[in-house]
Amino acid sequence: MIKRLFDWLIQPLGLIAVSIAVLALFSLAAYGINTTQQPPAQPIQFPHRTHIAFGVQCLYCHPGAARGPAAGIPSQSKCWGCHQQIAKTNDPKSELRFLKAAVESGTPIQWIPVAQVPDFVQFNHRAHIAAGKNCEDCHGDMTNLTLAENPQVFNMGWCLACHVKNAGDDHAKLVKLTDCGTCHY
Amino acid sequence: MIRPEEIKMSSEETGKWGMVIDQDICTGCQACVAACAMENNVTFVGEVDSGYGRSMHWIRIERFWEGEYPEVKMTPNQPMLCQQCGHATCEPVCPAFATVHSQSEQLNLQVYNRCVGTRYCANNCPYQVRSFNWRDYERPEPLPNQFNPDVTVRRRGVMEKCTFCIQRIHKAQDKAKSEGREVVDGEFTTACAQACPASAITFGRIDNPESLVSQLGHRSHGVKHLEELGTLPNITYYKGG
Amino acid sequence: MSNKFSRRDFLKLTGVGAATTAILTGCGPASRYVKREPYMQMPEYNYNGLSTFYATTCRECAAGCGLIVRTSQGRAIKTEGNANNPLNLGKTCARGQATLHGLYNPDRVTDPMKGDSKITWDEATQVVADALKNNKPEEIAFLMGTAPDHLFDFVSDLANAAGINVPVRFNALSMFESRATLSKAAENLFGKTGLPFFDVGGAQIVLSFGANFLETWLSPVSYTRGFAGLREAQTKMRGKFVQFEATMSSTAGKADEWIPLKPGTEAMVALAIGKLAAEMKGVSASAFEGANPEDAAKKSGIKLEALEHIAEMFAHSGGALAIPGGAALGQSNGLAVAEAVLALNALADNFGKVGGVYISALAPMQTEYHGPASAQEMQDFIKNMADGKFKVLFVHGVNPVFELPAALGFKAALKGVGQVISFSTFPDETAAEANYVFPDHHGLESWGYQRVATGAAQPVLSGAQPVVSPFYNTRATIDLLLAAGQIAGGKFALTFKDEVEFLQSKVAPLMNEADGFFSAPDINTFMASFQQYGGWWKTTDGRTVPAAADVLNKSMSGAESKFAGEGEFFFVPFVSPTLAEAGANKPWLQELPDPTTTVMWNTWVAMNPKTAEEMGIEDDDVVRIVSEFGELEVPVYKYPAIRPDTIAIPFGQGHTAYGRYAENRGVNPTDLLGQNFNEAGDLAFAGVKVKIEKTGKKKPLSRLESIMGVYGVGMGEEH
Amino acid sequence: MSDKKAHSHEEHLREKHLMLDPLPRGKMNEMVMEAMMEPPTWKFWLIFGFLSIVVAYGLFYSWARLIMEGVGLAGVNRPIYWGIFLVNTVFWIGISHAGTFISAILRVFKAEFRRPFTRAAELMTTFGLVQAGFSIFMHLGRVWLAYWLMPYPNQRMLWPNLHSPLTWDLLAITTYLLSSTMYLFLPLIPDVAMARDRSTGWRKTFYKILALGFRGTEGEWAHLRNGMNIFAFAIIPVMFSVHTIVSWDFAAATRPGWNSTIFGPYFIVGALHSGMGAAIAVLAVIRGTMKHMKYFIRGEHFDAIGKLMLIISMAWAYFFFNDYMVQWYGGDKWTQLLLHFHEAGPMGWMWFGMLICNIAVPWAILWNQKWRSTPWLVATVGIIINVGMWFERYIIIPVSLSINRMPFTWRMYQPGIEIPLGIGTLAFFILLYMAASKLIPLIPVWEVQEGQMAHEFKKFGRETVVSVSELE
Repeated sequence: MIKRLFDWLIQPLGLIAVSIAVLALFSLAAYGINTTQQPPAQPIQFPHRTHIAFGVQCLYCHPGAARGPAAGIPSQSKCWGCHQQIAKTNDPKSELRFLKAAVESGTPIQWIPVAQVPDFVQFNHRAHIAAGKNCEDCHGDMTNLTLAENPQVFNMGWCLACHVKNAGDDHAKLVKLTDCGTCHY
Repeated sequence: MIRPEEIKMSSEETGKWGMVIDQDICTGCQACVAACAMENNVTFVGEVDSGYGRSMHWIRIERFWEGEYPEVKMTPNQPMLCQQCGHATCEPVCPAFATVHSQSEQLNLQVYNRCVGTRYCANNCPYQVRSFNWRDYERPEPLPNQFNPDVTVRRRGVMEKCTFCIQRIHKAQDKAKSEGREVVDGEFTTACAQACPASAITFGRIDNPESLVSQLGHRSHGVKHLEELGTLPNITYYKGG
Repeated sequence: MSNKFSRRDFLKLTGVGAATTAILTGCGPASRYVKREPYMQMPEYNYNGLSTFYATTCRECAAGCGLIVRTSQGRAIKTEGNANNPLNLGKTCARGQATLHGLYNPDRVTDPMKGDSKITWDEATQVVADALKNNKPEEIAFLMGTAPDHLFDFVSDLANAAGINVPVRFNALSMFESRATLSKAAENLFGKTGLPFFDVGGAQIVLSFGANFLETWLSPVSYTRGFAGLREAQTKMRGKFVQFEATMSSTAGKADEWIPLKPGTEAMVALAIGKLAAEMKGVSASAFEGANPEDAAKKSGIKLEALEHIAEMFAHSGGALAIPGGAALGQSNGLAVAEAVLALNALADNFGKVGGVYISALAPMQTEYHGPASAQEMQDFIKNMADGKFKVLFVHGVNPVFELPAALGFKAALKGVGQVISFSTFPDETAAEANYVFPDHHGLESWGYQRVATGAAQPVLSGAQPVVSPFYNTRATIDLLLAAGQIAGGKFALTFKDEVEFLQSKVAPLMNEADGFFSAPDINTFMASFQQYGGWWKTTDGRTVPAAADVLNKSMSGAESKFAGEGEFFFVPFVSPTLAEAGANKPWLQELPDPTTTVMWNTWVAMNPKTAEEMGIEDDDVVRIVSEFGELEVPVYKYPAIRPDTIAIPFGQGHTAYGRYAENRGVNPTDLLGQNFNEAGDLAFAGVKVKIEKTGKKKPLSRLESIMGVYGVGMGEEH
Repeated sequence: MSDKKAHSHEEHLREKHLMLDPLPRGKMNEMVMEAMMEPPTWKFWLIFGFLSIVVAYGLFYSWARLIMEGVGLAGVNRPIYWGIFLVNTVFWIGISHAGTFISAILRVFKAEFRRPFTRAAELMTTFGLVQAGFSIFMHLGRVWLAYWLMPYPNQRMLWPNLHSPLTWDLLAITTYLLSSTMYLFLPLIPDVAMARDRSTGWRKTFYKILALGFRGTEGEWAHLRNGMNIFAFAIIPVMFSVHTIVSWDFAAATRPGWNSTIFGPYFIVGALHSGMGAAIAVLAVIRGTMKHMKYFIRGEHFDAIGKLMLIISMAWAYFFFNDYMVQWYGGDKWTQLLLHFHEAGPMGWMWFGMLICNIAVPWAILWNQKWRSTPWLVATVGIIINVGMWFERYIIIPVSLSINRMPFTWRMYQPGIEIPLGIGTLAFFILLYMAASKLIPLIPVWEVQEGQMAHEFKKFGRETVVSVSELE
């Protein structure tokens, strides 16, 4: 039985079948990997670049970054603070209709943060800002982006590379910045 | 050649963070246990597993009996938690470096996400203070709302233990740094010490001779558990009485 | 088949897939991206990722400890003691820590309920309004717990205004504390009602007769601090502590000497010690004249030398203190015990001195001490219920079906009440019997205040405020009563807009009170501070000195107490220090080992190992315990520190309702108790004798301790 | 008369010793081929099917459950963090030792009786190690991350901890598995080449691949001999190191009862003890069930291994006593308590059972040459020794873990899912053996033939003596 199957497999039709199966598996895997690399669908196509072009600072909407661990997503009352005075907000065709609808119905906008670390990593924005890091060092240049995208995967090697570089020759600092307990607890 | 000054004795202060526990005033009320569980997202395991020695307490209060009725006595309650040894036996045996010594905080770290669950560290801990996540213990909604966001929620197959509330250490250090100062003694404390109604637990910097924990630690009759093993524990006990 | 494959199943399957991925990658979150809902409007005092702290009051018992609750993103994360509050000075007990497991308990009552079906709050309000309107005022009764006080004040005001029955308060803790006996004894001896305050911290030798003050008695956190002061060897000599008790409670476990006297001989022993000490001091005290130390020693089972030794310590120590409480008072002669022990303090001449006895400070705005109802008063109340005198019964903050001995018949008497409305936050036994459940907020979601009855030197009013917005569709009972009152109209229509306005009206007089911790020119500023600091208290000592003059000249009775029932064992129920009366539904309290036996998640009966051996009973054997009033089956714990003629069972388990963690777990020892009261009306819960029968069943108890390491079981013959 | 006597003496020796009872090369090859190619009987399929079900349920299904639900399904708890999984790991590694011992050490020392069963013993090594590997992976809390124990460059700058005995263990076992597989394979080449030449169909393809084009030229033989010699010498230290390192998992810990300097040799002797027992049981089964095997495996082999078993049993008894005594005199109160607990505690029956199985039974039976030459009897003793050695590991791991320096945590151990998983590994071991018996020649024909060629009867006057010539 096994031999017959084997014989069938090595004839041309069998070879085609095998290649199709292999290709199908491969493309499935490729698709799977690809989906994990797609940015999530956001409720509003928020144009970061427009806001930056108007001179809005990062910390205006994400003030938590300077104070504590989380930068935070602004509440819609903060959006509304400016947008209620902007005529375009009332344009029913613009993306802003979603904001208007959310504010009027009083439902929070369900944003999906893209810059995130696993929950076993304790990240603190404040310390990084205090150490002289700029937002774009990690989050990339937003001036040309609509939705936020990660310029790189926030993995441990990337964190460590910067930590080691930052510590320089200061041994005490290196110890602190490469200590497991600095981020994992 | 061994030079005598290289041999560390546990009587020397080697650590950074330490604790003094006064067993004479510990009433065994379990407030520390509850406080620890609430602070550190420690799971409860239910009747069957807890009866089989699988409870996850990071701190437990031990008591024994001396004598026979009517001359029976309860030995002083002994809160047992990770001693944050200066020379810990759990650390060298972990094949994955999941339990490592923090050089910056002088604590025994348990890195949950690196743990593969060989449980060698727990076997080798003479104090038996490590607890293992034998299962994914269910905490039905909405109980998880209470989780402390500063502490990782552990899943099955991972070892865990007392951290001396390292999240509080980091928070206090971060706060002090943002204000451009050093952490002040007594500015923060561990969850167990904070809750203890009898104030039997004192926590602080043992490398600072001015701190309360150092002052208390220099009283004459304190003991460190199993120090004959050379583990250099950082918790001093007073039996009192 | 395919139509059965619902969307929910599909989501479940996807969830499994995501979980598998998470496992394989070793990553925590089960999905890659998580939706976040930001605040609609960011509270101005709140920052992302930073915690906000609120001061409030613990509702797990009536002591009134101040809490600071850490909240993050609108969720309560952790409770700590309020360091400002003079009662607990920043400390909490285990129950205070686990209160969050009540707040986020999976088994809360989520909506107003009529039987098993949900109704709206409008309907609920109408139901309450009808109940108030359609019944005669004397047919309306309120049964309330000992916390919170502001609701009690509100209902009292309502009762005053509308002429309905004065609300009755009850709590199992006060029953097991024998609070009524203690205050009655104080009244008899000092001529003034009030709860005695025992300054344990300042004393040099403490004799405690059954007072389990390190567990649940009166104000455990405050008394534990006192105990630490007693032992503190830095500033003074290490104080000594002697406990007289038939079974070693966890308080007695901390004693230097535990004297296992025969239950019922406490008064006799106290008087004997008094007589010996008086002789040593050369004081003549008629109170102790009738005592006979030899006889007392013989009857109580204490060696005469031991009595003399204790008397000598008591007589010659600088700060001697004697405390009556707990099971010593829960006997037919409980009042005599309390008086005899208080008289020892008179002999020690410690009234109003450091390390002595005071009368507790009355809380701010309180003119007189009011205790909760004693069991006997509850029996009268039950009789009224059974006789149909009440057409509607409102129950809040108490679970009498569970907390009162079943033999008193509360559950049956509920049938005599036309309509039972429970305001319980949890589906407890009483709520299960009620016609309606209109859930109040959890304590951490509520406004309010609690008067500190004892434990602090100053008069303290602990303030409560919501630390999180209500998690479920619950409503503050005051708001419900106000709204219903408006509908009912007439005298029921009180003028307050809501609970907060009522609260402000109540605390307003404190604004200008002298010696306040803070004062304020207007009510809004005052309330802001009241919320910020978690209450209001004076900076001066409010304790009063008991009148000592006549105490030693009173005549005291040292007669043995009488026991109900014929069994060969004295029965001592005690409150579980970790669970108490309402902790059983909090999983982490269940998982806390009992301080004495380290048993978790269950009830046990403590038996002396020798007795058990003689009866052929092993650890974990289930025995049937029979009293005159009832019987129950419970596994045995061979407890080395209990009299051979005594058994003890903790109170706290044995729920038939009250959520998944409490239900059908352990037994309720009050099933063995019944109409058996002392002179002060308190339940003589330790005045019952029981029989023990073997059942042949086994139920392994979950212990934290090692039965091998601690008791040497199974370690071979030598160990 | 004397000639006849000499003849009968020769006859007697011939009957007794395989080496003196040569058969023509072609005949012997045929016998081995027949034994292997013999179509499986219904009994074979029945056992095979049954074992497959046991493996499917006991090993794979139970393991999947263990992974999905957590190690809580097993009986481990605080303080017994290691249970039967580790017992089985040590047990299977122990079993695997006899294979190398028989084929490498006996080869190096030129013990001629080894020749017919080196292959069977080496298979035991490899298959035993597979079970050991399974057992240790079952033990892990998060087995899907086990690759973290391997050193590989990664962006986290993280490596396995070289301080940890478990890391040494992993490296040692991997080395051992690789080298023992090679060592199994090298002597197999001439035999599969022989099988290739005598088979058709898929078997021919299979053996063709395995034989690596071996034709039997002098050059090939020389290379093969060299290779085998190198491996035979090199694998001996690997074998000793593996079980020493396994013992260090325990000996390097601070536990009372574990921290013992004698554990290294004690474990090696223990491993040989159980391995010899298992080897002889396997031989008895092969001899009883397969065709022509009574010719290859004779009483003399059981006799020889029986002697070895007796010696090893004595050595084990010595080390056991040594370990016990040294620990007792160490005076550490916890260790003394533990030793007392071993014999008088609730698992005391197992402690005495261990002594009976490991010492009393072998000593009582193996001293007698006649009994020693009785296959079923020696095989039974071998199985009893294995039970005893399993007990020994059980006492060292879960029973000793009951007692530590914190009496408040002492507890007993009640196995749970370890039982189906343990039975699953045993079934898998047998299953692999059964499959192997049908796929590869279990008797190294060339080795037997080589031995027979070296042996001959020589006459010195009236005496006929056996002479063995050096081949290599």
